[in-house]
Amino acid sequence: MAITEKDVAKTATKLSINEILEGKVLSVKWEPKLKYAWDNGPAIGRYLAELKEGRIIAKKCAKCHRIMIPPRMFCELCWVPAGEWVYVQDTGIVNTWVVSYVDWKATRLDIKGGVRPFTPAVIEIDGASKGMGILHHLNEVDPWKISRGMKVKAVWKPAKERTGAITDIKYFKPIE
Amino acid sequence: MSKRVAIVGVGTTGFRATTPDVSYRELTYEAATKAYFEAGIEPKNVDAFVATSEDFLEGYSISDEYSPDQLGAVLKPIYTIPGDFIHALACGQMMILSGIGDIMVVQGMSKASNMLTLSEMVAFAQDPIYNRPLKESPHAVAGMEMARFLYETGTTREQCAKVVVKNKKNALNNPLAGHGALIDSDYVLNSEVVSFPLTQMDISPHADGAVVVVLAEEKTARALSDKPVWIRGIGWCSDTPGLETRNWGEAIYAQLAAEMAYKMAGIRYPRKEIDFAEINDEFSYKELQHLEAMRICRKGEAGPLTEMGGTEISGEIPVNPSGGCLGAGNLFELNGGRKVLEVVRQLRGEAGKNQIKNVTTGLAQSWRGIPTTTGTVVILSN
Amino acid sequence: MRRVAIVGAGLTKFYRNTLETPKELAYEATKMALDSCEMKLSDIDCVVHGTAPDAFDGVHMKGEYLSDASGGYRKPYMRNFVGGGTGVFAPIHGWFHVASGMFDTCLVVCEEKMSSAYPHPAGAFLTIFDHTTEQPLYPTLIWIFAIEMNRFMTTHGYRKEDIALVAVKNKKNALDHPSAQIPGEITVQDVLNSEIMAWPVNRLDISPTSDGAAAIVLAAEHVARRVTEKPVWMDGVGFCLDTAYWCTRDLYYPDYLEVAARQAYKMAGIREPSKEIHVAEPYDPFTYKELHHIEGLMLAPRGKSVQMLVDGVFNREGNLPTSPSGGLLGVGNPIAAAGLMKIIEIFLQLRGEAGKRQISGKPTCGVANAWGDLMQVGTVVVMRS
Amino acid sequence: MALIERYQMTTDITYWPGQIPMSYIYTVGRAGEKFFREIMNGKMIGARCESCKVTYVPPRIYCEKCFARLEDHYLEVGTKGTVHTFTRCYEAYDGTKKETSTIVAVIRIDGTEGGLVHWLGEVDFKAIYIGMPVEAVFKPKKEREGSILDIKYFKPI
Repeated sequence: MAITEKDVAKTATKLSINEILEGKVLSVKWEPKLKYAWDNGPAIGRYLAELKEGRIIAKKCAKCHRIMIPPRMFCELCWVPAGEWVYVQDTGIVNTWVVSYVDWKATRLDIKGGVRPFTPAVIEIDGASKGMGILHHLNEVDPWKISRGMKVKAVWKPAKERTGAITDIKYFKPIE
Repeated sequence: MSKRVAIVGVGTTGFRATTPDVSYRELTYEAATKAYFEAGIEPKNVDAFVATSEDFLEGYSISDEYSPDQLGAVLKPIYTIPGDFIHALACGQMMILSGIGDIMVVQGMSKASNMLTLSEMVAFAQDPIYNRPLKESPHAVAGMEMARFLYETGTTREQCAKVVVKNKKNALNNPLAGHGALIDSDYVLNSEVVSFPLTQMDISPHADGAVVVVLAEEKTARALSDKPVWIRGIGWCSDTPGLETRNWGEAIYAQLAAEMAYKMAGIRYPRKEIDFAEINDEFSYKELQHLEAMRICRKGEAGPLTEMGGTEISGEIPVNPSGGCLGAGNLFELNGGRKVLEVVRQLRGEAGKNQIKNVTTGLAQSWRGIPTTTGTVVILSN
Repeated sequence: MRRVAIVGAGLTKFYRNTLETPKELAYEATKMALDSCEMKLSDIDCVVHGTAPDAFDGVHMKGEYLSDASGGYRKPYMRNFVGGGTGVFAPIHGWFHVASGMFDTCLVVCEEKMSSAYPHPAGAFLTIFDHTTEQPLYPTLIWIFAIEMNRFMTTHGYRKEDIALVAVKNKKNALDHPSAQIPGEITVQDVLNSEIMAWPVNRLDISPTSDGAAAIVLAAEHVARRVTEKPVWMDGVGFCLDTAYWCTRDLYYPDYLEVAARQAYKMAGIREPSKEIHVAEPYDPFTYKELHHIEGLMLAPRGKSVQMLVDGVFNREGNLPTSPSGGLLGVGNPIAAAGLMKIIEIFLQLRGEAGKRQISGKPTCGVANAWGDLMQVGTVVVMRS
Repeated sequence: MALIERYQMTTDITYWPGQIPMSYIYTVGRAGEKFFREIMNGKMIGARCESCKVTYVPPRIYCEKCFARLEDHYLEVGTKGTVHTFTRCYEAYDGTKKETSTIVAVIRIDGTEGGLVHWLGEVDFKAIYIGMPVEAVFKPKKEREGSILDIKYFKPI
C-alpha cells in the first residue's frame, strides 16, 4: 500500500482561523456552563482549613512513615489508611521550575512592557518526606536567577484575607 | 472460550443522593478496600485495572489521570473506559482471556451531586450542529422516545408508572439504595410533567457511590472464593448516535448486546433460562423497552406483565429487585456496576429481604443514557 | 496467546484548522484503512475508538458521538482513554479484543479536532490539574512540561542546544510525510531563537495543535494471512499509570514508561531492546520528550540519549532511527490520532512501504510509545514484520 | 468505612467550587456546508446510498451502514415530512422550568430514512398525532444564517 500525497489530499480541508471567525465557512458557537462543587473530604478539607490559619499540614503513613503532602486519607503505595496529621514547614527547596511567557490561555505576556514572567515551580516542602512537593509560584526573585535546590519560604496573605485555599500562600520567595 | 472468568470480590459504598463527607478519592478507596478484602487480595496481586469515567461528569478535562491512586494502582497497568461499567467488565474479561494476567479490577464511581449544571452537561452530548442550537432539554429526547415506544407497543403511561412503584418499593428493602419510597401509580401519573408523556417521577434521580469488582481466571477464582460468580456471556453494542435516523421505538442496541451475550452463554430462550434481571430503568419506560428488546418479553408484553406483577420479586421474572435506577439512583457510568453488584448479591444469596429464591442465572443490562444508543449486557451464574 | 496483526491503515492530513467535522475526519481515516486491506465494514467484528479529552472536540461523551463515523454502527464499540497516551493505547485495547478470542477483526480509530476549542485549545489543559490544590494557581500544560524538561536537563547536564536537534531532525523527516502539518528545514539556532513559551521550552520545541484522524485494522492470525501478504504483528503491549500526585515524583525519568516497556518487551521476548529494535517512534510532543522516552524505553542508557542524538544514531540513516515519520513535532499533534500515526509509521516501515521515509536495512522490529495525563502514562507497542 | 478518620460534625464539611471554562466554535463540515447553503435557499438536501437504499437527512459524506462515500449522491428531498414522534417539553436545557412549553418532534422527511429534530408550530398540541404530515416554515430569506434555526418550525399541512 503506502500512504501517499494523493491518498491524503482530499481527506481534510485546510482553513485559516479567520475563515472561521469571519464566517467564510458556516459554524455554530457554544458556551457550555460546566460548573461543579467538589466535596473536599477530610484530607483536602483539613489542608485548606490549615492554610487559612497560615499552616501547612501533611499526613503520615503509618506503614512506610512517608509524610505526604498534599495530605490524603490513605497511602496510595502501602494501601493502608493514613496515620497521624503532621504540620510541616512553610519553607522548602526548588525541585524544578520554569520561566513562562504565556498564561493558561496560551496568551503571551507583555514581557517587554515590564510584566514579570510566571515562575511556577515544584517546591519540596521541609518536614515532608524527601521529594514530596507541591506546585506553587515563585516571586521576589529574578526569574533567571532561580536555581535547583534554592531555599524558599511561603509568603502568606494577611490572615483576614485568607479563605482556606492554596492561594492563601501568595507565592514562595528565596531565603538565605 | 478457553478460560472462564469469575467475580471473586465486590465492594461498594452504597448509593446516596449526596456524599458530602468524602471526596471522590475516598469514595473509591472505600469500595476498593472492601472488594480487595472480600477477595483476599492486595493491590499488588492485581495484574491490571480498568476504571470508568467521563471527563465532564468528573469535572476534569482528562479525568483518567485521577484513576490509579485510590485503587492502589500506582505504577501498575491501568486504563480508563469512558463507557458503562459493564464495558469495563468486558475489558477485564478480555485481558484475562488474552493472557495479560489472572486477576483484574474494575472500578466505577459517581459523584453526580458535585455537578451543578448536570442538565447542561447532558445537553452538551447532543450533536453541536443539528440538535444543540434548539437549546432543548435532554429530557425532550426521552419524552419523544417514550411517546414513540408507547405508540408502537400499545404500552400505557399507567404501566410505566407501575415500574416506578415497583422499583421504589424494592429499594426500600435494599440497604444500599437511597431513593426507595412507598408510592402508588397515581402519584407518578400526577407528578409534574417534564416532557409529555414523561413526568418527574418517570425520571430516576441521581446518586453518588462507587463499586469495585475483582475478576479472576478460573483456577485463581476457585482458590480465592467459595462463591465465585461466573461471567457466562457479555455483550455491548452501539446503534446510530444520530437522533434523525435512529429507530425511536426500539432499543436495537440492547437487542444486539443481548444477542451477543446470549450467544456466548449458550442461551436460546432468555425468558426461561434467566432467573431474574437488573435492567436499565433510567426512565420508567426504559425498563419495559429494554425487556422487550432483549427477548425477555415479546413486543408489547412488558407493560401488561408489569401491571400483573410478573416482574415483582415474587413474580415470574423478577426485574430490578435492587430498586433499579429509579429506586437506587442514576449513577451514569456506574449504572452497569450497580446492576452487576445486585446480580452478584442475589446469586450469592446475600440480597437480604429482596432475596429471590433458588436463583442460578441473572442478567445485568445497562444503557449510557441520553442521547446515546449504547448498551451493555452481562449474564452471570453461580 | 493468539497472535494479532495490523493489516491495514489510514490517515488524514493534519491541519491546525479543518472544515471537516470530527465525524468526517474519523470517516476519512477509517475508510482509507478499510480500503487499504480491501475489507468491507461487514468484515469487521468490533470497533475500538481512542480520542483524548471531550474538551477539545467540545462534545460530552464524544466517543458516542463518533461511533457511526468510526464504523461502529450496530457493532460492539468501545472507547478507551488514557489522555495523550490514548493513540498508542487504542491498538492495545483492540489487541485485547482480538487476542482474547472474542473477535477476529477489529477496527481501531483515533480522532481529534482540537480547533473547536476557543479561545485556544490550550485552555482545556487548565482543568487537567487538581481542581482544589492546583487549578487556583492557573497552571497550563506547557508549564509542567517545561518543569519536567528542566528537571531532566539539570539532572543529566543536558544543553538546550543539543535537545533542539530533535526538532531539527523530526521536522526534516516530516518533509517526506504526506500528512505533515509543519515540516521544514530548520537549524538549532532557529529553535533557540524562536519565542520563549516557558523556559526551557521555546515555540519550536513544541508540537502544534491539530485536527486529524488515523485508523488501523487488526486481525487474528488466520484472517491476517488471508487478507495480506505482509501482516505486521503486535508482539508486545504494555501500559501503565503513575500517581496523579505528580509533584511527588522525580520527573527526570519516566518510570511509568519503563514499567510499560518491560511488560511489552517481556511479551515480545525482547531482552536487549537497543539491539533487537530497529526503528522507534517515541512520543515527541516536545523535543526533550523524545529523549526522555528513548531513555524510558531503554533504547539509550539514562543520561546518554543526547550524546547518541548528537552522534546521529537517531537520524533516519542512523543505527536506531527514531521518529522517521517526522513525529508530532513535524507531522502534527491531533492527540490520539498522532499516537496512532506513530503505530502506522512502524507498520509502514516494517512492510517496506514508507516511501521516501523508508529506513534502510529491512527493519523487522519496531516500537512506538505514547504518554499523557499529568506526565504519568506510558503505553508501548512492539511490532514485528 | 475503610477510613479510620471521618468527619464528625456537619459544620466541618466543605466543598470547593469550580468550572471548566471553555467555549467552542464548530465548523459545520463538508456535508453541513452543502446542507445549510441549501437551507438558506429554502431547500433541503439529503444523501443517498444506493446499495443500502437509504437516504440520509441531514446529508452525510458516508453511509453509516456500508461506509460508501456519498458526497456525489446528494439530492433534493423537499421540505415536507411526517411526525415520527413528538413531545411537549416544559423544561429548558439548563434544567430550569420554561416560561412557555415547546413542542419538539422528530420529522421524518418524505421519501427518506432521515429527518430533523425541530419544533412544531401553528398547531394545537391535542391535534398532533404520529404520522401527521407537516412542512418546514423558514425564516425570511434575509434573516437566514446557514443554521438549523433558519427553519422556524414545522407546521401541519
